[in-house]
Amino acid sequence: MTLAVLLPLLMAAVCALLARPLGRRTGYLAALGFAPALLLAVPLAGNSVGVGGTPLVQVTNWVPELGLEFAFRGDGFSLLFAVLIGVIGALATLYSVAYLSERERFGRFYPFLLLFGGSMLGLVLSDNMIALFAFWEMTSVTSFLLIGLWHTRSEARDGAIKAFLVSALGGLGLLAAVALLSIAGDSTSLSGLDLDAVRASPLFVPALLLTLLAAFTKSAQLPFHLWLPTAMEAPTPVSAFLHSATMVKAGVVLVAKFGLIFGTSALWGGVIVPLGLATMFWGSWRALKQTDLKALLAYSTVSQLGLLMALYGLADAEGRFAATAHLLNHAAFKAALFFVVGIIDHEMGTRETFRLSGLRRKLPLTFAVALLATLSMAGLPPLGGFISKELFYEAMLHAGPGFIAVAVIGSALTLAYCARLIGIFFGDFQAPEDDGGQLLKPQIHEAGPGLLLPPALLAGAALLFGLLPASAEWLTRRAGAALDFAGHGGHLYLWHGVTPALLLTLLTWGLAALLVWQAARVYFLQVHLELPISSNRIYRGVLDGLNTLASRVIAGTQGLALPDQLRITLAAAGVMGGYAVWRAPQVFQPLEPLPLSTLPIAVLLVAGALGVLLSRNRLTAVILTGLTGFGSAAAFLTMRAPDLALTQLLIEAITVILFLLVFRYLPGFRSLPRSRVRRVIDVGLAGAAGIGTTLLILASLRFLSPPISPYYLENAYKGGGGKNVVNVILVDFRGFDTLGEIMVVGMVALAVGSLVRLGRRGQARSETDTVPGTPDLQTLDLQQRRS
Amino acid sequence: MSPRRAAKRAVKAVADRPQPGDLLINDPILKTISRAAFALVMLFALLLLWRGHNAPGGGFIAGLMTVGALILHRIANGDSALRLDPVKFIPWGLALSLTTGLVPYLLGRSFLKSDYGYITTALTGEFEWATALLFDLGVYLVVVGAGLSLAYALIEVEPTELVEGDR
Amino acid sequence: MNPEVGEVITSALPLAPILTPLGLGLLLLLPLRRGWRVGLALASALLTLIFALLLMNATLGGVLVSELGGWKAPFGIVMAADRLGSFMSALAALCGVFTVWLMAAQPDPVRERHHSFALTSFLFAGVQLSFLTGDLFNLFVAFEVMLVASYALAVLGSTREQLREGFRYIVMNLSASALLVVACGLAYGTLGTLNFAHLAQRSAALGPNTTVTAVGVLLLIVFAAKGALFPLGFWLPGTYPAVPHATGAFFAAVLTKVGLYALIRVFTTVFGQDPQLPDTLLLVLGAVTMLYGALGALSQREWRRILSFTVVGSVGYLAFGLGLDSPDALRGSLAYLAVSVVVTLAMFLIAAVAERASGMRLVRARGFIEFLPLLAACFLLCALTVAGLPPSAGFVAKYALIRAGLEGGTVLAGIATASALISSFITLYALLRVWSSFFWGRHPQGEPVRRVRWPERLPAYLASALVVALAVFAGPLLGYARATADELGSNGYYILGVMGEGPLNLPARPKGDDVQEPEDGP
Amino acid sequence: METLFAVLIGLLVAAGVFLLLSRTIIRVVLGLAFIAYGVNLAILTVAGLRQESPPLLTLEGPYVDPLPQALVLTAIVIGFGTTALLLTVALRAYQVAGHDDVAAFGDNLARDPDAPDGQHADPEHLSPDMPEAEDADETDIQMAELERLRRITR
Repeated sequence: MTLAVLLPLLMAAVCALLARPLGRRTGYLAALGFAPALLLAVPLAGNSVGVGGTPLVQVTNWVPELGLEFAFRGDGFSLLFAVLIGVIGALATLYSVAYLSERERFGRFYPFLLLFGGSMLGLVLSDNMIALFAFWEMTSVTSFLLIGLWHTRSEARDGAIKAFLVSALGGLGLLAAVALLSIAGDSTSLSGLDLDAVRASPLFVPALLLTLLAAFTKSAQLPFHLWLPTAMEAPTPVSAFLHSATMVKAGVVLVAKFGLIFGTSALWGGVIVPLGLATMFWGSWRALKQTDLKALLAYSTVSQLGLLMALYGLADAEGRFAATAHLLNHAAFKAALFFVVGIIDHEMGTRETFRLSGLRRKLPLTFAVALLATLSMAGLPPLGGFISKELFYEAMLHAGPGFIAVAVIGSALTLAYCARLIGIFFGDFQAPEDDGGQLLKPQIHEAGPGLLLPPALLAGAALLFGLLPASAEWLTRRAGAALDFAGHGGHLYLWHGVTPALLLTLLTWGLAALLVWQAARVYFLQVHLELPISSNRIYRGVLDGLNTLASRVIAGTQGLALPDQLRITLAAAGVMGGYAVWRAPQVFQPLEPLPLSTLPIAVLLVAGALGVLLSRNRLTAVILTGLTGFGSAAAFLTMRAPDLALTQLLIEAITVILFLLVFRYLPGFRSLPRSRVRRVIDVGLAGAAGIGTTLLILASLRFLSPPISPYYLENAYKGGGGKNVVNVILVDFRGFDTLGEIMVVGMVALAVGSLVRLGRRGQARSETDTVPGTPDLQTLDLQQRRS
Repeated sequence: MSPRRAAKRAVKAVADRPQPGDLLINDPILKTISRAAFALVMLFALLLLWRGHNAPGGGFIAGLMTVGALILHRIANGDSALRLDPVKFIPWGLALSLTTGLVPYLLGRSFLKSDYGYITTALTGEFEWATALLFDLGVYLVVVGAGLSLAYALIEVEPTELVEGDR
Repeated sequence: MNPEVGEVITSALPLAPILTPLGLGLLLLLPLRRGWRVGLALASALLTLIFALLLMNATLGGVLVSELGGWKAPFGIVMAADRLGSFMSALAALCGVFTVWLMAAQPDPVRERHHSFALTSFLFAGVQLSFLTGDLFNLFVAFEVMLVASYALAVLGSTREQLREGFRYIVMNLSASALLVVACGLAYGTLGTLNFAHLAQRSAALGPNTTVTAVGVLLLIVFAAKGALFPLGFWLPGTYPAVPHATGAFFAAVLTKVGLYALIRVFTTVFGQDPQLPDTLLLVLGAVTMLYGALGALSQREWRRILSFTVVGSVGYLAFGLGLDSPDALRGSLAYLAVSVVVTLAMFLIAAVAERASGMRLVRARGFIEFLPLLAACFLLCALTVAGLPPSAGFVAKYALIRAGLEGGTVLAGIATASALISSFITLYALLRVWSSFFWGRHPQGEPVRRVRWPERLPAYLASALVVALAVFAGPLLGYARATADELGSNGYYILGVMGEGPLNLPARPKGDDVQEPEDGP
Repeated sequence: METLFAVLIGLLVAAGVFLLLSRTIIRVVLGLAFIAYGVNLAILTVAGLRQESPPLLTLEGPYVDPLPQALVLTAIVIGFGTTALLLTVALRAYQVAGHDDVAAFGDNLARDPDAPDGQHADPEHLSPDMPEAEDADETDIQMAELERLRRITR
């Protein structure tokens, strides 16, 4: 199993490397990548795994710390699915060899396809929930690449992004759900979860809802179905692969597997079944409206997925049995139909229904294949689709009359769009023309075997499932043990007597006949009946909203001028620091008699500070700043720090000189006006900072532990050979600080040198600046000044 | 052109051609006084450096004092008393300080492990030497170099220069 | 090797990654030819990396302490390397190698003449010192060395954008530095010491103490500002795109992480006694910052501006992880830290190639998947890593964080987790748009596609390969992170490693006359 | 004495913060200088102010705590360096901008990406998503299809 997952991934690398010399033949190599998946049919066929036997388990560790391992568990259901993926993957790959044009980038197409196939295999086989999530998202990523393969078309780009975003949204849900489950159930493996603990946990409902979000987005349920039709921008073989058995079925797999955990809750079925049926109805209604055959199939997929969801959502043995049977049928007929549409597109140059008619004369073989597949999709005997549709009705009979009604209407619509699909083969043949009346293809002939064989095989399977229901049942039963319906006694029959389900089928046919008969009216109705909201609009609205929000938020913060940003920063720091100060108990020192000597210092400091605030003259300002500096030098002296006083004094002198040097070029020491609000804020912030500092200092004067400094006093002379302890600390005890400090000073000198010398006209315009793109500062300056 | 030569030329250029807005006070009395004061201050600075280990002073203070003296000299006389580009002091000073630390480190002892001792010569009497003094000398050099090159760089700024034609 | 030599080496090792760039950086100030300079800088970066890796290996056995000047902790400054410090040191050294490489590959004669190589080397030294120092005030000095080097590099070249953003950068960081000095002073005033281990010992002896907590919160503000947490980090998104590619890559990958490292160090090792208040603050800041970074990335249209905002977002994630304050969360944060450093580096290197190839800073060149398919693959991989999607290492780390957040159980933790999920979605959207408008689409006729030489491209590819390697070896990475988190969780480990066993004897305050004439001269 | 200095330091910091929030570039620089004064005094103050001898072993003890003094000295010198750097950057920024109004330095990160300046991420199409069939001018197709259906079912 590990090999089955790994080989496509490895083969992807091989294909990427060999694509250039091999050209389109890379496809044969790629098809080989699916071989191990096909080999999984061997254990599946053996009774040991399929029906109640112990599942195959293979574990490869990845991150044991998190319980993240590649634990592949081959039970009946996952193996069945893996084989399905292998079959359709291989067929799609072979089909694409004939389908793709010579100019296609094979070096990208096949690797992407293989990566996708490998991820999907990993997804269905994973027992470890985190690995399952990993593969889940990898299918999103690779399908993004596949949908966007023809990236020069904007529709392809948008479709790809839409598909990715929608499924990533669900992915987030799944991630959270997996985390919640692993917390509640104390295991990261699906089979190892403590189900009782999970069900008793308060995390149960959130996990359930998040899982559903994931399943609904991936499987295109309302209202997340929007990505699936636009995903049709992918090449047709990709669509056939993604939308028949793989990508979209991931959500179904999730519901099937997790249904064993969540199924006991009424919420589970209560959400899934109505939503699934609604999706079924809406998908088929929309499918009936489409003129593009591929879009029609896309909506039909939405509809069929709704049906599958609803069945699995019932979370009982009957529903699971029916769903699994239909899963097989759907995979067969849907892939076949996509292939058929691909053939039509390939041979006729268009897939618009109104340009096509009477194709059965020109493409008889294609017609035969299409007919079989369509009949199966329509749920008509004697094909597989009919049998599973019957089971669907049987299951819905227990759900309630409202559900039955929706199911019948949905099925009737399905029949109707199947009729439209097959309609293009009937009538008189007309060579398709484009809008200007030009023929799209001069020569029209039947497709070659490379294109025909894959759909023919699948259509044959659909026929087999119908004529020989035991074959389908045999396959369905494989999943019985894994999905907990082994005990279900139902069987697949073409004819199982006159049952309520049969009556419903007859009703469906009648309704469908009406719909086909009144096709033009129905279409007219559809065109004019538009809902005011659609999920596409919501999607666009959300993205637009996000963009607007983003630019507003950034403009309102990052776009502010420096003082405003400082205000925000200081306010935030003030709130945090204020809280800290408030929590620290205040210790107010008893007022000691102040030594008179400190009074001049206080005067000096205060005068300097206030003076600078008020001064309007640059010389005064600098002198007053210097005054404050001298004040603090004097303060250092009273604090018994002669070195500091000297240093401060000298630094002050030099700083004043530097300031004066710079002031020669500055336009005076003006104070630009602040708005009234800003002034109030500034005074508040300054006051808060001052008071906060004062309080913080007072609060910290607690000397909780004795300082370590006596050591320095004792050892300065003994160990450092100096009597100026401060200096000994600087050059010896804490010499490394000093080294860092002189580095700082040195670097400042280098930086100032370069600042002064660089940037003159014609100098130092390096690469980054010659790159255009930044809009001119000037305009912005003006804009800001105006406001 | 290397930055050194550029700087040197710039220093000369400023000295040769006094420019408007330059801090050049060409007063002969001031010149004389400043020379005398300069010599005194320099001596005092060296003393501070020397005594720093035992009395207030040390590399920083001495360096700053030297910087002050040299800037005053430059302002008063219009040319630098140093014939060297002060930027050069920085790497040498840093290297000196680093080396005093590095030598014991490379010898397998702690980085910056200091050592001191006494040498008695007939001339000076007991004479204390300390590797910390070398470290402090490095500090002194860096401070002098950095302070001077800061000031000189700012003196050099062209007053009306706009970097790019913003206005 | 005899044990004494081994001992000398282990005690010397924590200094080696600091002194190498420092010493060789000094040599870079000499007027050398470019070839020599490049060689020297590269050798210095590589040597630093080797020392850092050796150190990382050595710290597996315990805390390595290097006493400077031969003075024992807490009296002298010590370099103390535990798993966390040496791990960060190795990451930074790794980024350093790439930075120097790209600097060498993109000649910039003007800046080089003004010592860009030497300044970069000093920057490395400052960063290494920040990671390895065991002293609070020395941490301030280390920050200053690092920051002044970064100020110098930020304005080196004096372009309009550099000066404007550089001024903002310097003003904001200087304000934060002032606060850091105050916090150091307060820490000394209340606890009487500056050594991390000694501070930790004393604060543990005191038990939960509000004054100590207040000092802790001050440090939190400082480091949050240095780490660019919203709303304290307005300086970041404008500054990083304004500098040359190589420098910008290092700034983005490492500098904010220094602030985060300091947060981890201070709040796990030192001030862990009263965690509730800092945790709450970190959770709030983290939750807001993640969203802010994601929205910022969405709002921008230039390569490195988008990426700068993703850096902000990643810082938010880390703060979130720290604020959860559980061993699992710390483990996740450490793993995320490593991933974030490497992927940010890779992203900025990719942006460098992209900007050079398209000749513009805007992300709208279109169609480059046809010209640079490998770069596209690297970008996609890194984008997935940044957004935290499988199969990347970012996913593993993010999962660890999300799980820890959900396990936290409090409402605030829940909100922060939701914010983490939403912001990763928005980030994904922003990066997908980059992909769609740079790599996809039809390249307009006539617009040039410049050839980017291989020495410039190779770092981007190699860094992306490292991102892959992180994903493949996510198991060992998480294992290392767990061991580190355990080590940090029992802070006695660090204290014991630095302070040794036995009580600390403080001498009485000397009277002065007893040392007047020492009998025991040397 | 500590109380007095605490108040004085508060004043210095308040003045510094008020200056820091100014629009004039040089006042911003001076503001940081004032904050630095306050900070330096604060370190000494919180370590306790005593009327004892300076830490020079040539004098009689007891001595005041020498360590904060060393820290402050380092901080002063670093502060000097950074102030000088900031001063030069301020000067150059002024020369670049042509004015000394910090508030008008401008910041183009704030640009509204949807402003009509041709800076869209993907100029080939502006909306994030192409309108789907239900919204677009696809009436021609729909009419053709309607015709066809009428033709078939008539």
